[in-house]
Amino acid sequence: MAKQIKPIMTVGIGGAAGDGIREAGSNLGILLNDVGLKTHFSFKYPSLIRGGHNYSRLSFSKEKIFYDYKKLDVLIALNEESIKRHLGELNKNAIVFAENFDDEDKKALGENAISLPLTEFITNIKAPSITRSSVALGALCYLLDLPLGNMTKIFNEIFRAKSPETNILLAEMGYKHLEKLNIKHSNLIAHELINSPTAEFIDGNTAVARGLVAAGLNTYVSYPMTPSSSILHFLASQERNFKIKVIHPENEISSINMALGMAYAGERVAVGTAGGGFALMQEAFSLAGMAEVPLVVAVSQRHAPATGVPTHSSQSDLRFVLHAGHGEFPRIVIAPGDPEESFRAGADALNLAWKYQLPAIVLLDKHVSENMTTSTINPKSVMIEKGKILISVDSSYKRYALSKDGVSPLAFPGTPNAVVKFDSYEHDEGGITTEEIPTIKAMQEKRFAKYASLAKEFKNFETVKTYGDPKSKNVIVFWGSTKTVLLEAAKYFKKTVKILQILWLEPFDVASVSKNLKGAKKIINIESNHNGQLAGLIREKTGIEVTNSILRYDSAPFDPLELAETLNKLI
Amino acid sequence: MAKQIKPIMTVGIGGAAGDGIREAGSNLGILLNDVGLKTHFSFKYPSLIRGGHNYSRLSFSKEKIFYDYKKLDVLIALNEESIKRHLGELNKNAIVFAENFDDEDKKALGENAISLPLTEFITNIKAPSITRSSVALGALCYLLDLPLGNMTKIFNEIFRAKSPETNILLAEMGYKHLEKLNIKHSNLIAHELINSPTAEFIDGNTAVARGLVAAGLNTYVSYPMTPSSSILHFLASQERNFKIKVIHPENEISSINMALGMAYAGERVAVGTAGGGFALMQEAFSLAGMAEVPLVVAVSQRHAPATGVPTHSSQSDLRFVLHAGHGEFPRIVIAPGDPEESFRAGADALNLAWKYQLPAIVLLDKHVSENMTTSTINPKSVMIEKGKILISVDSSYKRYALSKDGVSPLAFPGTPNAVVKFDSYEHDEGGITTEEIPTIKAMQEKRFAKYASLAKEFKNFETVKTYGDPKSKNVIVFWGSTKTVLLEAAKYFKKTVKILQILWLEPFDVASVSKNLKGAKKIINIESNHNGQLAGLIREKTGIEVTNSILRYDSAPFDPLELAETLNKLI
Amino acid sequence: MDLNLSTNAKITWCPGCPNSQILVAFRQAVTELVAGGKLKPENLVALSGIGCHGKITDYLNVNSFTSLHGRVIPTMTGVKSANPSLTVVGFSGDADTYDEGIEHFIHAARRNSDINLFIHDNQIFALTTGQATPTTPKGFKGKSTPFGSIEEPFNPLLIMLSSGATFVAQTFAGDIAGTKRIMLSAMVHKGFSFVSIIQPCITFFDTRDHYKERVYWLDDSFPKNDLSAAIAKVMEGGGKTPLGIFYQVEKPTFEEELNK
Amino acid sequence: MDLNLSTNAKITWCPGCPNSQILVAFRQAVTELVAGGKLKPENLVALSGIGCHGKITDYLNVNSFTSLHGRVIPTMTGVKSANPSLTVVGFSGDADTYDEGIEHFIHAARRNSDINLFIHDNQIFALTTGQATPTTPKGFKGKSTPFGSIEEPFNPLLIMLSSGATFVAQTFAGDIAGTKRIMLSAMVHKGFSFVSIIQPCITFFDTRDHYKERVYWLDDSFPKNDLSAAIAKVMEGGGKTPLGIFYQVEKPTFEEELNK
Ligand SMILES: Cc1ncc(C[n+]2csc(CCOP(=O)(O)OP(=O)(O)O)c2C)c(N)n1
Ligand SMILES: Cc1ncc(C[n+]2csc(CCOP(=O)(O)OP(=O)(O)O)c2C)c(N)n1
Ligand code: SF4
Ligand code: SF4
Ligand SMILES: [Mg+2]
Ligand SMILES: [Mg+2]
Repeated sequence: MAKQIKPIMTVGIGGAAGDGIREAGSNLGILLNDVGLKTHFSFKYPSLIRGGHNYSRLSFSKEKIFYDYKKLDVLIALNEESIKRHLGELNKNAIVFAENFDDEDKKALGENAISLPLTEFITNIKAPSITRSSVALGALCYLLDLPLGNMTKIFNEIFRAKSPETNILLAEMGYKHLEKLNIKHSNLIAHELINSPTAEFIDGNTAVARGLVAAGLNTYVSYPMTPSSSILHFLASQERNFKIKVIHPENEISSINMALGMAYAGERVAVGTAGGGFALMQEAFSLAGMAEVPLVVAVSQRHAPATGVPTHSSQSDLRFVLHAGHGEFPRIVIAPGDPEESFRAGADALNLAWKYQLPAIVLLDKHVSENMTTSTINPKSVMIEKGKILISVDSSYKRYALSKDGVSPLAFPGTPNAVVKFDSYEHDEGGITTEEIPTIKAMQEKRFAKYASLAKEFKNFETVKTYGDPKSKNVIVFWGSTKTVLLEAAKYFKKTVKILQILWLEPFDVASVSKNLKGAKKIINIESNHNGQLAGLIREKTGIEVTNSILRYDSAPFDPLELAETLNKLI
Repeated sequence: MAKQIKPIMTVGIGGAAGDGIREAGSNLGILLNDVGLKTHFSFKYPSLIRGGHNYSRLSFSKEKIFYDYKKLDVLIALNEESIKRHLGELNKNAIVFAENFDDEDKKALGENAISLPLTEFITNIKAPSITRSSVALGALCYLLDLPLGNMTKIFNEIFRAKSPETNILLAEMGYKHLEKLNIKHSNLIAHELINSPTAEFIDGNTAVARGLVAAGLNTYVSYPMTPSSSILHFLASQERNFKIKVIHPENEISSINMALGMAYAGERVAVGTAGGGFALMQEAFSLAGMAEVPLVVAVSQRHAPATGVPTHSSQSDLRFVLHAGHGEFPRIVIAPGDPEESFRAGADALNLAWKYQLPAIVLLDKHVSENMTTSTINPKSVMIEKGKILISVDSSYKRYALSKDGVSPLAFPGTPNAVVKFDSYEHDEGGITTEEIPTIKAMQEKRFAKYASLAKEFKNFETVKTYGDPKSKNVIVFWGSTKTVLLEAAKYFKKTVKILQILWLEPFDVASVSKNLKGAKKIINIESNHNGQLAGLIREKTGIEVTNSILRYDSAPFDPLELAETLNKLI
Repeated sequence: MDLNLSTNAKITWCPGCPNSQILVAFRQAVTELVAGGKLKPENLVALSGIGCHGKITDYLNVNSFTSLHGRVIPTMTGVKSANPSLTVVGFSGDADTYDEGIEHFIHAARRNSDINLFIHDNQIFALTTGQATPTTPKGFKGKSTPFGSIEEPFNPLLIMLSSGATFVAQTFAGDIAGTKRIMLSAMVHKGFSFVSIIQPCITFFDTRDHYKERVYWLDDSFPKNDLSAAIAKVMEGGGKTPLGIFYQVEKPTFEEELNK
Repeated sequence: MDLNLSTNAKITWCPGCPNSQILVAFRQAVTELVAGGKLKPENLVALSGIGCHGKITDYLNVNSFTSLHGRVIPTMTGVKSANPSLTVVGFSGDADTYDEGIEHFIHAARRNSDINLFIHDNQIFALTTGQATPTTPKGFKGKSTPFGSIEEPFNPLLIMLSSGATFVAQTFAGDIAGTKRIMLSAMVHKGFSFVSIIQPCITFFDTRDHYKERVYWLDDSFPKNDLSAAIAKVMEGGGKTPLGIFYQVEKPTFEEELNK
């Protein structure tokens, strides 16, 4: 920390919903990846379909960049509102692209206000309004010295089905327009084209979906709900490619109960939703615990309670998922902080769900789900853990046979001789309903034996991660998406600190967390919720009380520089 | 504790489902109340309608009796199975009533085996099989010197609609049969008739229902689910008497959403269910938090997860209700331990829900809900707290007006000039959807300000209660139905202890709990769950770790003598 | 009386979205009822589900309860049974009512709850950016069915007629006068009133032209109290879309029976 | 082959409960299918909801999944879509499917999921000791309606015909041979098969005599592929209760389309 930071540039793209602001941002991110730059991209939008203010922001650098910055080096404003909103956020020498500038803007920006004849260009070739952003991207290529040819490649890729020519043509027109004006940005970051980049520019939802697929997903079942929906959309679009099935049923209750039926019949399944949709799945989630059904649930948090603010983020569902479902039963809860961890969490959750025959939650939020960053994803690194599956049995087969590790061998219906009985009532080893006290006790203990087995696995997984100085007495602790903004903020820390990330919230790796916190002079907890839920969990599990909690519950993201300032004061 | 215990007698009544075992037990309890004896009654039954083993057990004494005992002084066996099951549980000189005894039983029981010609009696007067228990109750009156006339009074009361004559006649026949045999129990407890007893023999579900009614309940909405159903049945039967409405909709989701609509329109409402039904109410529960809807939810726990064991008890939903509903919002959770506390909890929950415009949970379990005990319930002690209700407003009315105590004045639709807007989205003061960060922050803080207001109320309520020696360094801590069996067990403690009951689980009275636990040498936590949820909660909130936890998760109740033995070893 | 039915909330529907026409029709219907002395403004409650349709409560300066996705119907019944003097109108979408909360749809009709349910049927999940609903034609390529949806749509009018609804009607958002007329009849009707409003989503499934060519109004001679005729009518094929009141009868309402 | 369809579980239905007749009929149907080489026992999956009806899975020595109250239908669709070679049968009750989970009932029919749903319709919540369901006559005095229920019952056969079910039938538990025959036809049918089994609850609502006098079998000439005729039949008044197959047509199934 506090070492020399390599130059960083930030581009903002603003416009109305329906202007393709997100797509423009993600296309730019792919392009930056092609030239070896690392990028972090966030996208802000209101809950509406047309109009309002949509805003893409990308920061990039030669070194790993964890989060994007407020201050812009380039602003692409596809409407007047976007100029007004972000005028106060410009770095020195920042360039603003827009169709028109009013007198005030011109005065403020001087020669850094660059007019692009967007409407003229698209009208000339009879292109729809949404393609205006392609003109701007072309112009940006010239401004930042990015290879226009790669932009063309990207358009070819993305619009394969829908004729990319229009966008390519418009990008060229934008590029030439700037070439004619001969304007280059004054703070260019050097870069060079990479032939086949190993990194990719990806969001958490896509990553978790690919993690699931890498671990052998057969079917994904989901009812749409922001910010989880892009898992559904991505997997549906890749149905044939990945040879999976994707089902969108009548509601969340149907989704999870269908999934339980599929797992019973032998399919590796996942469901996905947001906090409010998961609220509807509680009863069936409890059934997964009782019947010991392998199931992954991806829960992406948004501002709540109730309908809340659908497109704003939150970390307020930690306790909710830890205690989801009536009754007590083992579960796994993993909260990744970025796309690479999301990929891993998706794969691990599915494998562990099958190894231990229990429900596993991947806990995301709007930021992890939707922010994009330059990441390295390696599906080949994932081994499929099939679990204790029997493909042939004799008629003495018992679905809930008691076993020391809590895991009974699993046969699927259709296996000759097997009579496979799943039961939502408390049951005996054969899966027949019981009200006998000793059997009930034995079954409760069998199910919870899985935790003992899982504890032995802790060492095989990154249940916690640390960053910074492992010996520092100042410890910052966090979970989930705070990772990105915090690690970016850490570049500006004045003192050395240890940063502790808790990835596995359940089972909780008490020993590791205790070890990392014990002896700390100061423990600062950072969460995007009101109650400081992680702080409570740490105290419950380890007895250790954090010194401070930095809590944000207004649904807005942290800013890396502001966070660094706050932390520098505290440490 | 460890003082002289007054004599206690225990009667067991066993038979099949459909034999009226529960009713026989509760009628006996009423009779005992009429003669000034204190009684505790529990009822065990499987989840079926006819057959199986149903078992009523009553212990009674001249002094307060908190729980019933395993060892019997009288066994009424309405079938052969009941003799076999309970033969090993007889005290010396115990009398057994049954129709027939096999040789083995006769040998074991000698002259304490008393045959009652049940079938003959009912056949004679063409009564249905279910009335056999009335013969036995009549015989019991003679055996225990209880006034038959009062039994008659009770039958008249209970069977008002369905002609009580048969049962009265059969009771007389049973009485006379024993009179002829001239058998009195050897350990009779002296008692005398009370003219109008102030105490009543009541179960927790009825008590919580009456508490709600005392606090001004207008409507109760519920989909049946054991062990909450008797609230529904009781309130439905009293609809006209209490001038309330009772609705049984298509499912739990409908129930709670209907209730929210009613509260919006000005009615004081409650819903009731078990853990699995509450699992389905999570999303709407979160809406109650967001829209600030006054609502009481009675949740009665049973063995879980999933369908579990419907008629067995559990305390496994503590964390589940504490964190129910996605997102964060204030709520109240009160867990009464017996009928008197249940009455109070029902009344307080409804009053506080309206005073603070939030959802309040009364957390019960099968034992609190269904066990009956001699109790003093005083509806007149309850004042109706209407809350900040406006009956006339001008057009500037804002439903979510910010206020220091977090509570906005509430008008109902139908009030001239008022435009009352409830919203499940995050909203502004007027109840219009917002995505503005400062408004979101202000609304979150407004809602949570209610906790600060509530904390000032702690002193007005029994958030915690203590029993035993307030200075003892040995503390036993518990919540909910453990109260009854623990206080009975306490009669046998060899050392003095302090017993701490936590009634308010949310908001948690940190100061009182800490004060009561600080300095303890030993803290023993008792719960009917696997994970020791209260222990975790105490540690989270106070940092104090309990020394031992006695956990029972096999769905069976604790036994007072066994519990005393365990505790005597630990203390 | 000065009836202001608008709020300060900014309308965030897509420019040109027929939801605005539904809003206008409803405001006209309310204005007419109030002017005619049939409704006091304070006795009107508007509820909604979650979706583009659900934004309407923000735009109406009347009592309102913006409920959860799929749960507006039981909330409406709750309001009405608590205070039967209120006129209860609920706006919902085809995903909201035909998918998420269809259980309440059937049961509210069955118990003849005296509420008015207006479905903005755009045959799409609009607010979640375009997925197929139970009224979307089979084969539709949406975000969750990029290779074409595999489920047959159903007919909500038929479902309602089978469930005991006492008022079953259909209208077209583009016809503001017609929509207003149907809304008025529905609100005046005692019992469960179901109005299917065909509301093309111009962004994700633009059916404006399709319907403009196909809709027609039932003529006055259509018998309103004949269940079999109504069923036959709504099952009629032939590529045309009938508008109007298919069925209307009087039965005791849930709230009457409850408060008896 | 030695087909043992019984388990060691003790039967806990009330002595004389017609649920036992349903159990017998089903065992006979399975035995016949297996004997005829139409079904391998390991390919049969029995599922159930929660209620007296739901105990049946414990008594069947076949693959089973005892699901939640009201949720058996989506679980069935899950099983079938994961492994279309399985024969999926679900036992459910009138509260289970017509109350708690009716959303799934409509949608499984609409998507023509290739599953077989057998409803034990006793017009009562039996296991929870007697409350009115959507098929209980208005005025019924049960535990939650001691002064008489205030809701009209609906007609599940009509709801199914309106929702797209491709096999709609009714039988009477007391007629074991008839029930077996209908079960066989349902299981052999490709697509969503709905069988309403009239199953008097002898403890809480004993309708045995009522139905014994009123049930009659459709005669062979009844056209099975005519939706309007089927609708007219199930709407027919006159105090008689028809049994038999009202409707049966072939349509692509959900699982076929999904696994295409
Ligand atoms: C329980 C729940 N699930 C999912 C969502 C996400 N969601 C918001 S609107 C919507 C569907 C909108 O479709 P429709 O009801 O037809 O309304 P429209 O937008 O078409 O008007 C969904 C699924 C939600 N808010 N709540
Ligand atoms: C979510 C949920 N709500 C309520 C219950 C309680 N419950 C058990 S069985 C039952 C209804 C039984 O009625 P039905 O489905 O008709 O079955 P029957 O007993 O009549 O066969 C109910 C409400 C439950 N188990 N789960
Ligand atoms: S997305 Fe469709 S329904 Fe929603 S506002 Fe736009 S046009 Fe209207
Ligand atoms: S209660 Fe009714 S349905 Fe249940 S077993 Fe007894 S008779 Fe059968
Ligand atoms: Mg829609
Ligand atoms: Mg039933």
